[in-house]
Amino acid sequence: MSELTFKIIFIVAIFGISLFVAMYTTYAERKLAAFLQDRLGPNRAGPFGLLQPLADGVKLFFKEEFIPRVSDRILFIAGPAIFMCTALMTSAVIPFAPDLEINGTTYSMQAADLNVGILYLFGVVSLGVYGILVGGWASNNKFSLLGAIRAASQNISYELAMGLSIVSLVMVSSSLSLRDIVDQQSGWSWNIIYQPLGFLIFIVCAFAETNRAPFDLPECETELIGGYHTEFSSMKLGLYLFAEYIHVFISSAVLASLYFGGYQFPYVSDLDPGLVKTLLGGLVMFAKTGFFIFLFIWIRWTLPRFRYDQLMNLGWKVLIPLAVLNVLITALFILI
Amino acid sequence: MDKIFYILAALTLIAAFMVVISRHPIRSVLFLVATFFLISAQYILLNAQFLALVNIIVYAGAIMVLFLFVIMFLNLSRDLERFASWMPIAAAGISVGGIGLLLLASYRGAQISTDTVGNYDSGLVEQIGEVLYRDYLFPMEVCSVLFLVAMIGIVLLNRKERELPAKLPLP
Amino acid sequence: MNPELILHLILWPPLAGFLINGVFGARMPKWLVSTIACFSPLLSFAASVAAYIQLAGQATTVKLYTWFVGEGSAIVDFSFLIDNLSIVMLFVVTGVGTLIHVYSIGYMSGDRGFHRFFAYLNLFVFFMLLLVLGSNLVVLFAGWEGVGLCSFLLIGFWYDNLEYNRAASKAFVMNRIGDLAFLVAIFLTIYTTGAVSFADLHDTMTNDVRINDPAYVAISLLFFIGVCGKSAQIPLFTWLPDAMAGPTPVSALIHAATMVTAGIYLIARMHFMYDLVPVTQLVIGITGCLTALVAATIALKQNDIKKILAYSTVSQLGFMAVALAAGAYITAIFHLVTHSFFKALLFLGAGSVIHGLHGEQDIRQMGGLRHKMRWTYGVMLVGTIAIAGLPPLSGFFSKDEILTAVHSHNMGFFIALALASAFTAWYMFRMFASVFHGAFRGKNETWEHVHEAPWSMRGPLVVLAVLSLAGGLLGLPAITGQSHRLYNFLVPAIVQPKISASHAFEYALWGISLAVILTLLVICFKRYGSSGPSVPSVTPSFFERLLVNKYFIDEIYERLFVHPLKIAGSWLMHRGDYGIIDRVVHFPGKVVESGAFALRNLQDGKLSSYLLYSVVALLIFLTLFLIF
Amino acid sequence: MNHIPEIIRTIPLSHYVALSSALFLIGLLGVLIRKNIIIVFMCIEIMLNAVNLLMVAAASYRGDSAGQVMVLFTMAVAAAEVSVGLAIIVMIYKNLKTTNIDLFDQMKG
Repeated sequence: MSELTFKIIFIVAIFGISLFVAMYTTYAERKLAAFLQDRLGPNRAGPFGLLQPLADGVKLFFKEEFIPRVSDRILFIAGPAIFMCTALMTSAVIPFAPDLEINGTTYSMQAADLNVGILYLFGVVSLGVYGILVGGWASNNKFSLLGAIRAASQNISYELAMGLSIVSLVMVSSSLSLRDIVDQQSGWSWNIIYQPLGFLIFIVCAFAETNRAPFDLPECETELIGGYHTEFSSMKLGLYLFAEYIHVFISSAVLASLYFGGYQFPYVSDLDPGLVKTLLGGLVMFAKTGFFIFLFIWIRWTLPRFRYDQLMNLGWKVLIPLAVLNVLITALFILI
Repeated sequence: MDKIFYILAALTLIAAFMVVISRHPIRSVLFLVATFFLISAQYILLNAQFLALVNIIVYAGAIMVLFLFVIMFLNLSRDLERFASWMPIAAAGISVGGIGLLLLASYRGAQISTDTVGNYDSGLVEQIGEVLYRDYLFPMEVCSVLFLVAMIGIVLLNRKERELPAKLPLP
Repeated sequence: MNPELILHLILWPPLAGFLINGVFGARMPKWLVSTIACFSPLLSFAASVAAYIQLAGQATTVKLYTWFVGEGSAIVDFSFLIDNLSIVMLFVVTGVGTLIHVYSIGYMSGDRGFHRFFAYLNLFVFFMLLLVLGSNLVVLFAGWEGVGLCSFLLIGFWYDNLEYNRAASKAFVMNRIGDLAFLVAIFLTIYTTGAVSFADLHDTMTNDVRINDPAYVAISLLFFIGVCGKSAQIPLFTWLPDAMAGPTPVSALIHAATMVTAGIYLIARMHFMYDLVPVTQLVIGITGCLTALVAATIALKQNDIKKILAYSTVSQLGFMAVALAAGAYITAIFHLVTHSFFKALLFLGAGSVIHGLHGEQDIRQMGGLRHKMRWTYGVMLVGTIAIAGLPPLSGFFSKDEILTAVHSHNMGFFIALALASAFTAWYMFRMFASVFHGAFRGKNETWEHVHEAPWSMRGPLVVLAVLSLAGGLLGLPAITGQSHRLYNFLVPAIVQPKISASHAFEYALWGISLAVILTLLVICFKRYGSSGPSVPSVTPSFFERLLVNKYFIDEIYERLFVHPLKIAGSWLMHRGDYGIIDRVVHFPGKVVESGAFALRNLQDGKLSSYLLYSVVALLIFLTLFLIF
Repeated sequence: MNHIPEIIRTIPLSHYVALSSALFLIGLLGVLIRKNIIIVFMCIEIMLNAVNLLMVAAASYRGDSAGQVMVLFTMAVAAAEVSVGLAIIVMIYKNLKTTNIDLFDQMKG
């Protein structure tokens, strides 16, 4: 199996896993929400309602394809597509498991080991805004446009604090490659120990970047009906919703890799490279990711939504100064 | 494999040209984003990965979002713009053609060295960082001052004028 | 003290006073302005005393730096000469100057331009010192022009009066005529002798004695035209009576005591040259005699108190000029000094009268003021007798000396001057009697408010009165058995034989003049003492009309010079200026303007056009870059 | 990832020069013929990028990081320029209610 073939297979697999995880995140979300609200949740399709996501997908596919007459057709279709693409592109630099060595060839469990992986993450995440902006604007609807503009300004604002929190992380690890960063955190020496404040800032920003509650103002139903996807129906809406869950998954994976050691875990780190280690490492990685997904859902159903000015104040007046402070403290520690 | 370059170059030029001829501002913006992506791809081909990503983050992620923002904000899409009348277009064509000819002429006369230095790492972040912080520290600081000034300038530009009371209170 | 320090102390305080008062005066209290203004000439006076003590008898040249090197070899230094002549002039300028400054505090106290006035006054003193101290013609000329400027500024001091501005302009323009001649004379001097400092000129001219050398004649005549302008000789004297538009202290300081005598000083300074040119001396003599006579006769019929004094000044300057013509330079300086005392006294006294009468200058509206202004009356009496020439006051001795000198020189001059001095006595007594005797002829409410001047004005008057009384002691004639102090003092600076005459002539002269003056005194008091100057008769005689209208000189000048000049000027303006020069000058402007109008369309304010222009510019630059 | 550049090296630098020149000219054309000032502004960005591309290519061929640093500065300045420029455009729009460049005719001296 040549490297290229493996790469292609791996990328397809990652896409599949992403979609699968996202699919079942919706299920988990509904189940958990039901649990938190003392309900049963979906339980008809399949055992425990496990087939519910499939049913939803089928439903979305068969819904009427509706494109408003006054909208910009091409962009109206391009919007969700861009959003989905950018969401899926993110996973390219995430190392999902330790390298696998079979018969002397090394198979990297990572689509692309960019030496500027974090920057790539950033670039692609910032592109996600286009999907929302284009879709929201193309709808030719006041609420959609407002939602889109909210989303864009929210993303841009929180990107700054996020970037600054990562700057201090990079200062500690002195590498921009995600693989390097994960490799450095063998055993228990996770970055969360060195960067607690950075982690806090990052996770808050991650919530805002994924437009999840308590920062889901762009799609705030009470104010903007449905925000940027008000006019969307059928699978285009499905793409928007789905991409959001992919964002959740990727964010969780990134959080796990950056601050919680990724596939690193005591005992697992000490294993010799091989199939066992790769499998165990992958398991560890997905366990941590699952924990963060759970955290995302938990918080969504626990905390009330912010007001828009509160959101902006938090971003510009609290998180950014805190992140700068964090950079300074980190620099101080590095100097000492 | 070197076809990649030519394909990318052709796409870049087409995208850039579409920016110019699109009558819809939003499409112009999107084509411009595409142009930037393609240019970033060229950077990656040139092994300037850091710059490629910075290009995407800065241009595609920030600058173009600003453009998009402003266009949406001003809601310019309502009136599709008509191009300039033939006189300016002719003038523009002549001057652009002239500059093109000049560039061609100077390109003919120029000696572009074809020998390359085998330092493939020059585009890596470590190298750039070293050069930036060793040789160009002061310009970088100046850049940060520039940003500060720009920020203050924008805040001042868009500050709402304090409205004067319609009537002065009588003494 | 070394000479340089003394020089600095003399020269700079007035300039400093001018700068301080001129720049900050408006924001300073009046007492500070006047203190600064009065102390700066006082300091110069003190320094002059120091110069007298330290440097008398030796000519000291202080060179500050080389100003410029003229064409050829004439090196013009910014240097100063302190010899006995300049010391005498220093005393006059700074002494009388200080007194007039003090007087001005009272006189100008109510004026809006208080600080401006003192600033100008200080500036005048500075330039006068420059003039007096300059060791070469160029520095002297700088001072000469400077005092002219100050004179202009001070005549037009009350600039909101158009008439005064005209007077100022007239003075300035007439002085320009003289100054032009002066300047040409300097150029000629440098051209012919290659020297510009007095010492060098003296050496050159005394080594190479050429009587009536054409070049010297030309130079001396040109200098004399300059002197005519500055010292108000015929034909350039008409500005001086008009200059009375300025405040009275100005008339006293500039137009009686100091500036107008600058011409006399210049000729005395250049005496070595004038000794060589009898032709010019004759011209000066005739001019001086004419001036003395004409001005004295005009003064007979004037009714403005200051105008009378102004014509009197012109007349006295004529006396000095004649003395110079007779080669009696020291006598001229002697008269200059005494004249500065009594004429300043008279002007200041007149100022006191005007002050007391709230601006009234017409002697027909005065009379009987001796009852209300005792001090002024006293000092004016001293001044009047001094100028009229009663012994033993200063005027008597100096005028007597002039007459003596002229008598041995030229009989015609002597007769003219004798006549002029008789007229002098007449118009002075007429004025004095009209002002102070008889009954008051003005309005009753004016009489109510007539008051004596404040002490700041009275003080200088008294000092000047004492000087006028005792000034004659400087130069007692030989028959008194005393030595002539001024002569002895000035002889190192001015080489000149002692004036001497037979005792019989002297006694005769004394006797006659005393008799004539006393007779005139009695007649005048009889005639004007009670009723003042007579109302002009209905059918005035030819002479009367001539005198009242000042010989129609202004009108003649108007017809002879101003009018043709105006016609020629307007013709040239229309034909020459507008017709030729303006067209020539405007042509390039028109070209540029029309070009600019064409190019202006490029600047249509459109952003799009500008973008295109910048691209075109890029094209052009690239092309140039490629070609070269 | 070093094998891609090695292949690319077979392309002469002059082709990059041609590409960026063409890009530059397209940007210039856009600047001159478009009337919407925002588009004009975007075309200026194209021109900037053309220059950047050439600089990166040259730096890469020469193996000199300094050229890339310069590009970094260009980007920084461009970002500042765009933000200020857009703010000005918004202000102009507020006052004139247009972004048509031909109607900005108040720049007469």
